[in-house]
Amino acid sequence: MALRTLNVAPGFMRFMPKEYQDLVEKGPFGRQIKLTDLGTFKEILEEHPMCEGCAMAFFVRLSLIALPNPEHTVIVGTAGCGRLSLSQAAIPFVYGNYCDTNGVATGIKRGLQIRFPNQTKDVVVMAGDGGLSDIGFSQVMHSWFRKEKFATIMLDNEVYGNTGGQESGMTRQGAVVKMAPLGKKFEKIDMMGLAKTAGVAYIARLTPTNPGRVISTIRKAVLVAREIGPTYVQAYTSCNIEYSISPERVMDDARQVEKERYSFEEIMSDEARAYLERIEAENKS
Amino acid sequence: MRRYNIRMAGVGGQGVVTASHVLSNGVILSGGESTIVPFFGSEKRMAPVESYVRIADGKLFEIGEIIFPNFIAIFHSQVITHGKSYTMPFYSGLKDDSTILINSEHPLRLSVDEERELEEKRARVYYLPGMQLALKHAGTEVATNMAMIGALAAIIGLPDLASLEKAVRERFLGKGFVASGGTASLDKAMEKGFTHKFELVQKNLDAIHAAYNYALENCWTENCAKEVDKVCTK
Amino acid sequence: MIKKKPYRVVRGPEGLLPPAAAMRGIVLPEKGEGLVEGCLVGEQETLEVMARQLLTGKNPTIFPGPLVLWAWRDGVAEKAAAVLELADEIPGVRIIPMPDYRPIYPKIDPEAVINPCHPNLTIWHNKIEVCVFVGVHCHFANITLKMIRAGTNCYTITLCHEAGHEDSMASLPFCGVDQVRALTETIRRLKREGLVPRYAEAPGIQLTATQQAVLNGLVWQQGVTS
Amino acid sequence: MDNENKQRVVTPEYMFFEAPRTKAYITGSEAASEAVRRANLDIAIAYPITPQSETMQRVGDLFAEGYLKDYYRAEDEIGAFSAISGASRTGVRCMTASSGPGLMRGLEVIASWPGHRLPLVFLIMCRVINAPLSIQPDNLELDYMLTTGSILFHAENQQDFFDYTLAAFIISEKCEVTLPVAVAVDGFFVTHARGWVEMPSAELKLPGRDCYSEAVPMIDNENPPIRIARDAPVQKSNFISYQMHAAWQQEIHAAQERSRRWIKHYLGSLLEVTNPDAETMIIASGSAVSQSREALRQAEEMGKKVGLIKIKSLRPFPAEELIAACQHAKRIIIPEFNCPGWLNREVRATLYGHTQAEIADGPRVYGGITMPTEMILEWLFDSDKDGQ
Repeated sequence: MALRTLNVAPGFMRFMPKEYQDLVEKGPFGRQIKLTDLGTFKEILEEHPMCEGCAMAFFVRLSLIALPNPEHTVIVGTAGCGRLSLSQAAIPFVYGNYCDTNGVATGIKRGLQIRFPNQTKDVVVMAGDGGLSDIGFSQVMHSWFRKEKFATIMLDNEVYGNTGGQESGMTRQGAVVKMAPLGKKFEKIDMMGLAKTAGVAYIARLTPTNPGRVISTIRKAVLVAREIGPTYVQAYTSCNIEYSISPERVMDDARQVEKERYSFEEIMSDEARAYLERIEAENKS
Repeated sequence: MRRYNIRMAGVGGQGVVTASHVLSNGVILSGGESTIVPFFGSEKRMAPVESYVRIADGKLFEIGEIIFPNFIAIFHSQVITHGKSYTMPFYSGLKDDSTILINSEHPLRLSVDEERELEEKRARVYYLPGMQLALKHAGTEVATNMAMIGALAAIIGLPDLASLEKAVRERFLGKGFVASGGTASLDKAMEKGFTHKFELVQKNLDAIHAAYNYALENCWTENCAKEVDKVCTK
Repeated sequence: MIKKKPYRVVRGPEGLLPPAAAMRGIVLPEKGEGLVEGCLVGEQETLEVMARQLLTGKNPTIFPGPLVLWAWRDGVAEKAAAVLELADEIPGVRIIPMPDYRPIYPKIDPEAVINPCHPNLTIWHNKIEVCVFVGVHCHFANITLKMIRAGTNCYTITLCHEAGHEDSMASLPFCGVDQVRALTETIRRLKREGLVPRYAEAPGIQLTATQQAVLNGLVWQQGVTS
Repeated sequence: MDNENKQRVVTPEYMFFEAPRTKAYITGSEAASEAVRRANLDIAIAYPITPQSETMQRVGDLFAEGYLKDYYRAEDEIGAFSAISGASRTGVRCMTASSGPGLMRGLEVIASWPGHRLPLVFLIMCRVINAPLSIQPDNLELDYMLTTGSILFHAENQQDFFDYTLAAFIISEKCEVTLPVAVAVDGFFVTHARGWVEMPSAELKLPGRDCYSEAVPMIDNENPPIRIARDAPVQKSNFISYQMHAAWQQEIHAAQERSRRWIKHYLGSLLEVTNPDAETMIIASGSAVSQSREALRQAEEMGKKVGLIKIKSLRPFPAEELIAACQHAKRIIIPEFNCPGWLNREVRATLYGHTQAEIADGPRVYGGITMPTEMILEWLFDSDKDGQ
């Protein structure tokens, strides 16, 4: 049904911009895309205004490839670097106020559930560490307590990147950044632990070093959110400007950080595990 | 009252805002009046940046962006060729008999309409090989922004060279100020290219001098330009 | 007592920030009426004005929006066909779509799209002095119309599926297939009655250079500039 | 229970103008929830605060009875108002409610609803803004609401609260309007007090929201463009004109203007005048109107004729109507339930250059005090009271 919104009215194709012609003819909509298909299809996100070599931009791009049904997905974001790319993506993107991602996503998920009881609609929150762990903390936690069925993906660059490098709750202890002139006094907020306490069905932590893993993790998070309950993915997406990482060293840094303190971790409920196993079995048969 | 409303436009990373601060501070040091206000969006990579400098030999009251400039300084050709300008076309709002200084070794190809409109406004358009001068005299294109304000100072006669030099020293050797989010990291990148800060300052001054002289040699100063105009109209 | 002159919505440029016409007392037409420069007139009179402007104005352009570009529900294909039929009757007309409303990075190609974030780039670049909006959601049509009136001399025409637009110079509300066809018929009649179109020699629809390049397979990817 | 499906959908015109009405003696909170029962509402999101809670509790009961499809208690006002904005974006009919401090907490969100073009209904049960803490009625929060871009009605009594709320859903969703509609009522004086309310049958309901006939696309992946970033972050940039934000703001106010036609259609007018030819006029909104009606009656007994202008719609403000209604006025007083006197300011700004009348700077009560009719009468006939 939704693919009708990608059906150019008869006679108008020749007036359409090239990128839309490509999206219609070679977009990822209505079919399963794999990492190895890269280069053979028109991606949801291409041009974007983020900094050269930005790990976050790369991670967002991979996340969009991972969406199991992009034609039925809504992304919710907020102030921060991530939305610079998300607003360029060929997917409905909601950019509300400060702190409101998980409240807005709750309303969207429930509204869509009312209007389309027979069509699964995926809602994905994609926002930064400041947006989710500081100003949006209350709404994130309560959406988890309420067991709202959408995925929350934290683009954790450990700093307020878009406002010029101020301390966030996810900044490492001791780091000297703006508004922490003597170094951050307290530890990085344990959002993984909080997610576990809140009963989040699928929780994962990762870096963008392994694109295949990024895609499978995001896909799992979106699928579990559909059927089981809230999911949370926390991704290290360094700010190479504020942490002075040269563009060509961004992935080296991610590998190093992954080794030292940001290892891949996946926590899921028994129900989520059983569901994912069932899907895998279905896909194989 | 002599009064300049200068709109500086460039792209992120060029030091447009830094240059505008140095120029404005130079005017203050020379005893004139000046205000400066920068604007930049939150997109970053090669994104448009504008800074507005007001200069006068009397009191200034206005604030905000300059919508009707009488001097435009274009730090990067992409402002024109790629539309990296907050206002389109790049000379929108330009007052008659004004000056446009463009950092480009060669004249840019403007559309017929643009050429005509600039002619109607009797705009003086100068192309400064700012990057080439910076490379030659400072050894780095990062000093292009300094070349731009050097030429600008020569054209309008404000501030005097000594005050501008003093402003550069204050900027790099003084307590320093942060113009925008990325400026600190840019400073670091710049410093890496020089053995010490004094060398950095000297190279920046060299770029300013070179561009200042380039403007003089080409008769871009206002009085000189008016003489040329007279000859042309005769 | 303060008395105000009745406000008129005439072509711009109106300056830095002209008022929204609705704030100056311009009201939307009822069914069967149209709005011409802020005055309520009959539907046929509105169509006459639109037809004349489209035939005589410089670089007439149709800006179809998402609601008519995508056959997303029944009836759209028919309306799209009616719009193309209308275009065929306006010699030299161009069709430049407004396929979405997002801010397009790094810059728009004014020969490929018009965008509500910066509509005047397309108007200026193509020197459009008369245009038709059709199938654009009212909010985005309204902000676009305000910016165009502020900064260009373009005569704006709106064929609105809903209640119409005060900020366009000529607006027809509740405009379905029949009304689009009625405009086409009015154009045909004016030509029969001897009105020579400004671009009488031109074939119906002109592709922009970009559209021609895309058609010829010369554009591999749009929006990438470096 | 699926009571909703037992209800019959009727046109708004039938519901408002033709359907037979029966009288009930009910509280303001009951009147609001009775309006909701007939509104074909999809989702309501609640958060408790006195004196609003009772209404949203009753809406919760309606959910339990099957009159609406979803309902929950949010974590706080910001959460409730954010979530309702998400729901509205998907095309369902939605509402929420708050009072004084709760409204202030959610003000960032409230002020963003119009710009995001979100049809929804927001009920305000006015209450003192803390501090010091008080739960008493005082309608200072409406001063903050005046500049949000939202449509704003001020109900006088239980009947108004019922009528305005029901009409609010329909006006909010008109394509050329596409704005939130706030319906305010003075807390306790109306919410917790009983009055007569005439209502159409509970077996009737309004048609559902027709979301594809609105000013913006829905966030549902079912309508174009697929690539929706309808809430574009606007800032100085080369790919977004900064004029866009200016045009966008103008559009909000234009949309408010366009709602006038529908307010007149469904509520009869934006203001009502009693004794239009009187030389002494009272201008009031909300429950101050009821107090003024009594003052009028008492003045009449004294043989003095006084006029009353009841402002029903604060946004859009009935400026032209007010100017016309004050043509004969020689003295105007403006009784209000708030300290700064926001209605006084509105009236003065509107009448400037249009009236010769002296405009008294009051009377006003605040902090939960009731305005006695004696106070209004004193101000009416004692021009020393105007503080000039």
